Amino acid sequence: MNTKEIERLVIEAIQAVAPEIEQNDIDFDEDIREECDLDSMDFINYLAALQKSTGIKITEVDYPRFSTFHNALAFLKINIQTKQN
Amino acid sequence: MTKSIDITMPSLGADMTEGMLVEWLIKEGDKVQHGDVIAVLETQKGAIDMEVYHDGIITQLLLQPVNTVPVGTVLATIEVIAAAEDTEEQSLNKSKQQSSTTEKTVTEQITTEKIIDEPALLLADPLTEKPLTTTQQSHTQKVNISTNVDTVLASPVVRKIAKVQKLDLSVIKGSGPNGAVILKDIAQITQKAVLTEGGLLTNMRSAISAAMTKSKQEIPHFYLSLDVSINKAQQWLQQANHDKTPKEHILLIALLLKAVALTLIKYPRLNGFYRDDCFEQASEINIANVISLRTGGVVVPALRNVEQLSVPEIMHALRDMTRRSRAIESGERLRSSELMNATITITNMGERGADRVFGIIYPPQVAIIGFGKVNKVPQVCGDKIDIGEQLTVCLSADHRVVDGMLAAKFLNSLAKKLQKPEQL
Amino acid sequence: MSEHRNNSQKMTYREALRAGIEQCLNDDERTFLMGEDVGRYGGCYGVSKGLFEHYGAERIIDTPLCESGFVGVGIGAALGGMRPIVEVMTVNFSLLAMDQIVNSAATLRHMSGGQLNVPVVIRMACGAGLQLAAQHSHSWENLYAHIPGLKVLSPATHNDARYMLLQAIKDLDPVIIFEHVMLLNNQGEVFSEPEADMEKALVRKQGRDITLLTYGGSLPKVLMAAAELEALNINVEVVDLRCLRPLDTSTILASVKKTHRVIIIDEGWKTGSLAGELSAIIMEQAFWYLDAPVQRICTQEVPIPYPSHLEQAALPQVEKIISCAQRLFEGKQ
Amino acid sequence: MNDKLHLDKAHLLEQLKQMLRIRLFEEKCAELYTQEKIRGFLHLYIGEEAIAVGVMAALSPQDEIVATYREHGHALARGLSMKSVLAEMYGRTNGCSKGRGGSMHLFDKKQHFYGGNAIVGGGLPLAAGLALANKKLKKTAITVCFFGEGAVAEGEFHESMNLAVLWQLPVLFICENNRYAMGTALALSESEINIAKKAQSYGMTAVQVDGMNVVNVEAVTTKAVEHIRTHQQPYFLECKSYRFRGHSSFDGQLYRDKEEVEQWKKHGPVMQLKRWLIQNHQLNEKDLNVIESQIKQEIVEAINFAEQGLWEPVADLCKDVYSPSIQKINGKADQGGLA
Repeated sequence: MNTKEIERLVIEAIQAVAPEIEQNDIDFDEDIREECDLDSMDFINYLAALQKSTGIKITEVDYPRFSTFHNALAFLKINIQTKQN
Repeated sequence: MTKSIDITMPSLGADMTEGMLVEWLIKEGDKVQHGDVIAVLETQKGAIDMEVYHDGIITQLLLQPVNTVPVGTVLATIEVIAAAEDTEEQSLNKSKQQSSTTEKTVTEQITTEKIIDEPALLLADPLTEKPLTTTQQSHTQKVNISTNVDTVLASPVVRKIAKVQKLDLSVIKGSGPNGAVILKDIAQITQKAVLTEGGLLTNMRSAISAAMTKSKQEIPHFYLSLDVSINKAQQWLQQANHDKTPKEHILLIALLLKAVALTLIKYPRLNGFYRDDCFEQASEINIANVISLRTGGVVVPALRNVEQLSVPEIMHALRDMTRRSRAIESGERLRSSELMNATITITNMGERGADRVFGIIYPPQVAIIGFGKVNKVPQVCGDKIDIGEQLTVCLSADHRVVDGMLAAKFLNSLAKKLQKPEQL
Repeated sequence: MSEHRNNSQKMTYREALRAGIEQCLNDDERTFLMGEDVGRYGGCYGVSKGLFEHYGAERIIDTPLCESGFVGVGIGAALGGMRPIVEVMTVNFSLLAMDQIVNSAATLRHMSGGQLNVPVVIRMACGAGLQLAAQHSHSWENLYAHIPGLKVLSPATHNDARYMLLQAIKDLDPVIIFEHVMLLNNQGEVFSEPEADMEKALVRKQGRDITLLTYGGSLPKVLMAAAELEALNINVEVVDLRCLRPLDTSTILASVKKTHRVIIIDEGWKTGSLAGELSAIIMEQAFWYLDAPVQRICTQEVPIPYPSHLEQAALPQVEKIISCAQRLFEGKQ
Repeated sequence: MNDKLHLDKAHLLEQLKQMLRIRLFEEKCAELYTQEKIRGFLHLYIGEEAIAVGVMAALSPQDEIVATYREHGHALARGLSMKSVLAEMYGRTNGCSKGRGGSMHLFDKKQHFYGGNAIVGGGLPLAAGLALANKKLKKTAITVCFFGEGAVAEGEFHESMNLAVLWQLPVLFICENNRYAMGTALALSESEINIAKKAQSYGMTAVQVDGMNVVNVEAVTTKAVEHIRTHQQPYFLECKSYRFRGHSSFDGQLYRDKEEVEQWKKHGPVMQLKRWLIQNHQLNEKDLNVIESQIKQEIVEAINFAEQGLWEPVADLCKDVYSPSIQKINGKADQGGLA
């Protein structure tokens, strides 16, 4: 899975809880919850959707790593690569 | 022997209600014969001669030209030779009273004839040709209606809303004919759906404003709040969520809901409805949650029998309900059971909300609890000051049902329950 | 719309009709009025009184009692380039002229491949209420509204009585205008211009709970019922059809979609009535907005009897409208 | 007076009584209308009495009558009781049409009186039809159809004339030419004002008669009836007459001047016979007063009868719309349309 595909999965996960959000609406380095107006319930549903689509196990200790779009991208890239090889 | 008779404004046409006296052709004291023209009247058909129907002497001209008066107004009087005319006059006057009596029976006939529903008027019992009594007719109507018992009777607009909002109509008692479900039966459940061209737009704004206005106008609200330390609750959550996936993650709100549910068992007066000027205790504890929608407006689905659910079950139900509520635009739906008979409401704006939230009660409920956002505050433990987490619990209650003392006891009992999260 | 509301005049419905005829005669020298006793006698209902003396025998033409004959002549004259106004004394006699109206006036344009036009206006008094018994009390707007090629108007208000004729006479196709006898004597308001095009229905009273659909002579009764229902806080909307063919379905359906409940008040007999046609249209095009079956209040299916109490019992009445509206509103219907 | 008729004094007195009876009845109706006892339209027969009385005297009981909305005279002359006629105008159930028809729609099957008709010319085809039935059923009865000269302009007049001759129907057409069709004088509505000539053009025997002279009318009608019974052919009588009052109660009579009315009144039907009988010592003032008071008594009783009549209950509104057999078959009262 290359970076483009991972990015798309993240966007889809966001749209699962915030249907009207598009990729160019988001500043990749700002707090994702502010950018997409997600409350704690939305944030959990967003992470649950990501776990389902990427197959990567995400536990409570990893939550801070999803504070911004880029951080989420980085975390997923590392875990997907380690899983593949 | 002579007799005086009134000469009145004649009715000359089917739709003539008044006439204009233009000219008298006789004067008082003139002798006249049956058929003589005594005056000229003006009508929409032009000038018409007015005849006298008796032989006699004109005694008085009561109305002077030019004057428009209703039909029947006395214009003049005539003295007639009673003898020959007598039998006829008397019978005419006698018949006048009689006709007035028969007239009365006519109006009586119409009023006593209660305005029977049109079909009943015509439905005649074939054998006797007497109109069927209303019971007989309703019997015949019921017979053929009840045959198709399986389908739920509902008006087309209700069926459309139910289809779009996936409402289960069999659960709803219809107040329409033969128990059919009609708009007003589902009005409380859904925001009054206004079907516009090309599909359903839930008319949130008008529904919310209608409920809020009714509440503010009718319910005498009073407000209490209590700051509650939630250190213990947060610690419990941390342990519970340790290396749990997002699906199993539990948020503080689930704990708060369970605590409220258990406290309501001790203080049932806050959990019920105020209808027809009296309080009606609810038999279940169904807690409605105010969920704000991305495009503005709110939906208030309810969790049923919260006191019987575990905290993880509450969290799971809440997460799913919030996801569906916020994705209504893309086809998600709420179940009708979720939108029915909530017994109390919670409003919680979470970490980006306000410190204190004094809500407006959703009629016919009698209370609403608002949870402020969690704040780090200095707390006094013994004689030391410590940093702890706290939130303010606000209660709006209906003074017709609840008094201040009871409300305060409820809040304190709730606070105590939150200090032992493991027992929730 | 509001600016012409203020300079209005008060007159009877009969006077409004007469003013309309006079304006047509003045505006177009091709126009003439023809009918039984319209000239010297001044019109059976006094509508054309005084016109003969003013316009003379050439333009106000008394006809013998030969309805099929003179209506056919009127149609022929329109075919030949005139703009006649033919007065059939009452709709009751118009049956004798039905063949000319249907097989000539309504059909010629289409049957001639669009070559011929029949710009004739045929006016008829109609309706019951004067105890004239069965042969003189008919309401057959529905018979004429059934015929493709005809336009059918029913002026219920004084303003419509004043201006509809002007709009109709300019139409290139045959127009039938029904004037209800019970309106003739009523005083009413006439403004300085028509309120709408002749083919437009108008909402005479806004409301949101129930739509009352009606036309012609029934409008006053419906408005009376609406006022009394307001006191029972049932907020009804009154829609005056004004044009019975073609029907202004968009205005009708917009109201039905708002209120979800409909009562149609029609002085015709229920079977094959205009109310039946309207009910079908609503069922076909607004079915999913209905919260109750469409109700129809029509005249009982009986030749109108002479005695007043029976005639009134046969005709649609305010009380029937009110009780039907209440049952509908309470969901019992 | 016409010589052919056997001048029998009793018969002439009876004719006078019948005409006076109609005259006084109609005048009372005018009065009752102004008091709103009678409603709707009212068309009076004053001035034309000689035609109804003359014609009816020449008919037999089983002959059939079709009349118009100006029918009170025909009904009384034919034998409908004054009580049932007046009660009908009061709209009461003891009226001859159970109160449902009113002045323009009097019916009486026993007297074979097939009613008035408010549609001008509407009765002509009906009369031809009744005659066709009698012919087919080989009955000796003939049908008599009364109408005014206004009806002559209607298509149905011409259609009925043709069919009557074409099919040789035993029908007697009586045109009461009172010179005005509502507000239009005959000359303003007919190219050919000799109406008998119109009937002749269809090959029908047609005669003109002075409608103001009851003896002439009776004589001519007797001849016509014999002709029809023997030859089974239609026959046409144009009775020249005049109505002394407006077309209906609500008529400014702008179409004729008062002087003309006064002229005709001078030799009205009642006046003529009365003058002749008195000059020939067949009648004196006393006899006349007796006759008039008897008639006035009959009118008083008719008024009482009508006043006491009941209104039909609203529940019976739709009764008789269809004959009972049909209503029974479809098991419910009809809501319109044949089952």
